[in-house]
Amino acid sequence: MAPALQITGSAAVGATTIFPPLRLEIAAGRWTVLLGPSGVGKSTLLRLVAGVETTIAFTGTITADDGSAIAPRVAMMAQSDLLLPWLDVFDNVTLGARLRNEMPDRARARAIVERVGLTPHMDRKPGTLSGGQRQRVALARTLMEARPIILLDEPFSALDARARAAMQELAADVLSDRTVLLVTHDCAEAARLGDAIFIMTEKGMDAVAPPATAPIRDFDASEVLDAQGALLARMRGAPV
Amino acid sequence: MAPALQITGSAAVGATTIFPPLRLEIAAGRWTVLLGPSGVGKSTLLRLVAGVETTIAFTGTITADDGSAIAPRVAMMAQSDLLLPWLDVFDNVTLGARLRNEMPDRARARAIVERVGLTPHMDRKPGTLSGGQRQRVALARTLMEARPIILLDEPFSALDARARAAMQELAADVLSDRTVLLVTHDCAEAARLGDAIFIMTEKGMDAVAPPATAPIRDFDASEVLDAQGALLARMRGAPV
Amino acid sequence: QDRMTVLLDWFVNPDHGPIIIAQEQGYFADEGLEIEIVAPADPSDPPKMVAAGRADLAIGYQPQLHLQVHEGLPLVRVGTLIATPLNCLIVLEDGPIGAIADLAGKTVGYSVAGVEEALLGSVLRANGLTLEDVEMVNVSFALSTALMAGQVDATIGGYRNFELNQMEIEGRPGRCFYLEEEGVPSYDELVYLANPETLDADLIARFLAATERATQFIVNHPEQSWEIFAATAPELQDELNERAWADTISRFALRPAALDSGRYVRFERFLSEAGLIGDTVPVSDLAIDVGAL
Amino acid sequence: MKAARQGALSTTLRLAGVTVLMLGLWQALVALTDTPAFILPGPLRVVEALWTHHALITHHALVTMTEVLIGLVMGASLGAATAIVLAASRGARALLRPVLVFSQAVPVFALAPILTLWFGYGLESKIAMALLIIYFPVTSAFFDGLMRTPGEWLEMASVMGATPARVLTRIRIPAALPALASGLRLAAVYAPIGAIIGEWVGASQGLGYLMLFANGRAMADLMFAALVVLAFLTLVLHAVVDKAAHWLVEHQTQSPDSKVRRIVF
Amino acid sequence: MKAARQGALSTTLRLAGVTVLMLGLWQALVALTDTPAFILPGPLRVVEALWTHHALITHHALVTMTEVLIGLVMGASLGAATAIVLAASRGARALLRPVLVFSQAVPVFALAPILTLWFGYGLESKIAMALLIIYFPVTSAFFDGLMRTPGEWLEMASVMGATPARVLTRIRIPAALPALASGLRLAAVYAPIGAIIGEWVGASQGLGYLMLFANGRAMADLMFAALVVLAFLTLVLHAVVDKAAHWLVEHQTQSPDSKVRRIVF
Ligand SMILES: Nc1ncnc2c1ncn2[C@@H]1O[C@H](COP(=O)(O)OP(=O)(O)OP(=O)(O)O)[C@@H](O)[C@H]1O
Ligand SMILES: Nc1ncnc2c1ncn2[C@@H]1O[C@H](COP(=O)(O)OP(=O)(O)OP(=O)(O)O)[C@@H](O)[C@H]1O
Ligand SMILES: [Mg+2]
Ligand SMILES: [Mg+2]
Repeated sequence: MAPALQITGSAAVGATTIFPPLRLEIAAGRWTVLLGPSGVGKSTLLRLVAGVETTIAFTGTITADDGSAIAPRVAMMAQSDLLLPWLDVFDNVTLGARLRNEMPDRARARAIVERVGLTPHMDRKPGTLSGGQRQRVALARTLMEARPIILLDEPFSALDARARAAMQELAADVLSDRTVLLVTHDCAEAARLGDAIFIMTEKGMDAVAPPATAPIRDFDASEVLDAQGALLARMRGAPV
Repeated sequence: MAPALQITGSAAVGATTIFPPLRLEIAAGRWTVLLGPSGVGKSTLLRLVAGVETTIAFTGTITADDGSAIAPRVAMMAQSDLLLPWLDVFDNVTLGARLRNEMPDRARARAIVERVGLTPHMDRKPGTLSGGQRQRVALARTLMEARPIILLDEPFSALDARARAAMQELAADVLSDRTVLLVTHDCAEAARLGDAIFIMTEKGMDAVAPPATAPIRDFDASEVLDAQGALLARMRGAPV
Repeated sequence: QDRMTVLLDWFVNPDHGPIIIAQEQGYFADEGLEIEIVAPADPSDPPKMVAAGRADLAIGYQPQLHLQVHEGLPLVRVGTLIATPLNCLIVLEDGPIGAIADLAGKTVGYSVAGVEEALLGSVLRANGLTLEDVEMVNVSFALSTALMAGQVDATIGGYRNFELNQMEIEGRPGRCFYLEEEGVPSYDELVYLANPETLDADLIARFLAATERATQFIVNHPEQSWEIFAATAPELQDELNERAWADTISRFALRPAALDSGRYVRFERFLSEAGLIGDTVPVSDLAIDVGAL
Repeated sequence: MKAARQGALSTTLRLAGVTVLMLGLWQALVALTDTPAFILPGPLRVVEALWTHHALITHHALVTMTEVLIGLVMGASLGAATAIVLAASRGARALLRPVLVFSQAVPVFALAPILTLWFGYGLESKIAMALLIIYFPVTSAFFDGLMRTPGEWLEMASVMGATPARVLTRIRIPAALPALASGLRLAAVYAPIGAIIGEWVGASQGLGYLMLFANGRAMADLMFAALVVLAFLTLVLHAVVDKAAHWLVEHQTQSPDSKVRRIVF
Repeated sequence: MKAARQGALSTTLRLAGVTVLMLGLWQALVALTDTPAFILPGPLRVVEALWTHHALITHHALVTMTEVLIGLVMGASLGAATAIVLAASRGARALLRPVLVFSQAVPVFALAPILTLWFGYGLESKIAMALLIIYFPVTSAFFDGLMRTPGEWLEMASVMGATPARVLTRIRIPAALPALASGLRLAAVYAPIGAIIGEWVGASQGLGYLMLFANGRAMADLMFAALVVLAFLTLVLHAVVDKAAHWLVEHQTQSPDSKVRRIVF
């Protein structure tokens, strides 16, 4: 059901290259993790897949292996939380259904809010939530979208280690069988979650071998720590 | 010149406790790192020190050891970047001086922008910057403030490993001799930068021993990795 | 050359013939006067401006003058421009109102609040009705249109030389009931007003002398005077003004400076009886003959 | 409860203070510019007239107030509805917006005879006038707000597969409420003027009629008494709408926005 | 260049379309409601009058345009300045705001004799009237914007030790520019009305004079011809101010805000 995606092409604004010609294969129903230095174009890539990028021009193709359109099958969690300040936590979480003129699945929403640990804050407006709480609301809102393709842009960046681990497990659970593209700066996260791991650089896209076990992995399993170390070394600029 | 700070008290909104009575000693001219689960009140604590918290009531005292007022000697980098969308990178970085009706130190601003790696983007408006680039602009703006007390609320959360390391080094360099209170979720960061490390929990404030060497430490020194491991274990909920 | 400012009561129209002709023919200049003519849009303004010292002369209405003097405005009539009433009670010629008595239960529109009620009341009383029998609506300056459109059944305040012609041109001729034939004491429709405390009798006498000469010219040369008048502004050159001009000539005061004290006494008493003013005041408080000063 | 009562008290006190201040200014203006009383009477004389004619003024004020309230509610509703239609459809924007500006460019006074022809000299034509005069500020302010929805929210909605109607009702309208509030505050000030103009065009009741009447009788003090009552009613209306607008905005959001108000005011 | 020219062309085409549409509506209205020509003449008669009197109308239109432009510039400047003063000082707010509302509550028409007494019958009193009428929308909209600065920015500024003046000039004013733009768009529509009312109060030139004059003579076609010209001038003024307002807002920010406009329009 969840398609594989293929991205081939380059992006530019006027004469400025945002990223050079590159090729990215995203396996169906798997977690593909994207790492890369700040400003290299990761968020742009996600926005191009979701079909919302309007200022940056993409030359190339973004296709699903089943040939259908991608945009209508996408759910995206952007880098900023985009909560609506006038809706409380519950209403923000169920926003998607409301916007589509559907009945929100209230029971499921309550369950997800419970799992992101915000049940006590269900009726609060986002203006009074902490940074990490807001991020969890945005995550819950994205998890509510039953879409085959999920794009996550640094979804756990504002969370402490414990909450981060819990949210990773929650996402892995809820999004099993979906095609997930996760952008992160956390090498441990990449090592833990990735079925495939790519590092995007100014020169192009490099594939990195993920740990041999299947995700979601234990964060202190030795192969995960090894993979994390290797990723860190590459990201920090050690010779490839 | 930079004072030591002492915080004693509790915070509440109406009948809701935000954090229980706690006590935090912040050494003069040192980096104090604060870890803690999301929503425990770290940002609130920083905002109370800066004197900008208006909705959450604090019962207790926040004092400097030299007895002078704290608020006028504070520079703060908040959890969101707060860039002004109509100013370009350079003008955002020099905003403080302009707001105080002073001549901005243009040479220093240029040097700092160079060190956060944004010289090529000097004339761009924040609307077109990537998340990590925006965070670096906010960092540069904070570093421009020559204040003795510096409050940093997850200042490196949107950065990749390499940029993060570089920004930590930059901050440690520019802010040497200042009293710094750093909130972070990154245990490696805490282990690398902290002269003192505290974990804030729902129950109060726990001090954690930092590595024996002086910061800023090498990220793969064994005592740093050990400290990081110990912090991670505690943060993830291993028995204290 | 002495300078004077004269405020008209309203935009330039044939009622102001003597002033315009005197200006165009150079009669003012002959009297050593340089006259600035200002046309306001609200007729209730000019008397106030003269009372406040903003101008030397204003054109006003005799009925209004009585009220203004009683309200304490420093004003006095120093000359007459139109020596008969122009006001009339107008109905549609082919409408249902054949006689004033038919107005029972009907709506009457008026434009300048003040004495219209008293005038109408007196007309109605002379025909066996009272003010209670009609509804009065202030229709501002849309007198003819309100009547032609059937929004009101009659209007008071429209001029016999103007509104009547206007309605005829529009194809809805009106019929006028002349107030002075229906129990209202005759009065001067348009008079020159000045501030009694500051007026310069000599200047005003010279002004009136020039307009008197102009009036004689108009009466003697109706066609030529129309040409001169119409040439002063393009917006005046139309059929309505031409017809109004002809109808107005006979209404100009031939002796603008002359004062008929009896008119002012009678009208003062009329207003007092109508309850619009309290005790009557002597004529000298209302009108003067500048030549006698 | 107590806080609310105290708030009301302090508002009353402030209003009283402002009233005194304005009376003082007025007296000073009269004295300094040496304006004669038949053009601008001093406050004392006007207060006297207020007292003498209070029954008359109350009667006419009630008439005007009715017109104003009905006109305000209808004009605000119509204006808000128009803004939503304009914001919802590009086609409506292309066609309707110039028509709207055009319609506003025609001074209502000029339309007065037409309005009275269609609506008569009763309440309707004044309501129509008040409605017409506030319709545009409300439409204009709300429309501007609706067109300023942050792009990221719209992008999010489009990724979520939102229907345009829902984007409007769930995102754009709530986000534009502060702008609507701004328009409503303006409308509160303009609605009475609309009603007055309506009365000037043709009426036998209302404060506007009373003013014309007093003006014709050269009773400057009565005219200014009516004016003062009108201004006072407007002030009250503005205060009420201001409170309602605050509530509208506060009620829907506990965002940083609302925090500011608390800090800055 | 080319794009701009094309844009101008399409705007012209659209305006032409809208004009035709409105003429049609007008004709339909006249026909349907059976309104007599002396109250609302059909468009054809008005076009005829436009042609017959074009020299006369042009002359008076130029006079009105001068008053409008001067009034607009002065009113917008004064309004913006007042909003800034109000936003800057709590004291000014407490005292001045009610005075402002009060002053607006007094219909300008009622002030006419006072204004003519003080300013005479020349250009000044018309400019004063246009100024008075646009002063409030500009003040009100800009002030509302100034009071809506996101609290986080203000907090940041206070931590930075900002002077209140600098917070105003560097943060609050730039952040409120979209609101000011909103007010200016309103002002563009109201300024001509102000000038017209000024002319009604006393003038011997200008479109307002021409209208009253034509009205007094029941020359409905000339009156509506003047009205059409006035409406057209207003439309042009609104378009120009709209462009300028866009520029004002776009120029200062490349924020998501400006992106939206590109998407939504
Ligand atoms: N007005 C309010 N009413 C009730 N609770 C509030 C209010 N404002 C803040 N809080 C709560 O105060 C707590 C502390 O928030 P704070 O932003 O300080 O957390 P934090 O430790 O910085 O978390 P994070 O790591 O997620 O940024 C949160 O649980 C938040 O929900
Ligand atoms: N309008 C524009 N003009 C020029 N450059 C732009 C424009 N918009 C975006 N960019 C640049 O495109 C690059 C890619 O941005 P993007 O947000 O995709 O980066 P990212 O990889 O997500 O970075 P981060 O990790 O910091 O979020 C950045 O360097 C940004 O400055
Ligand atoms: Mg990004
Ligand atoms: Mg926080």
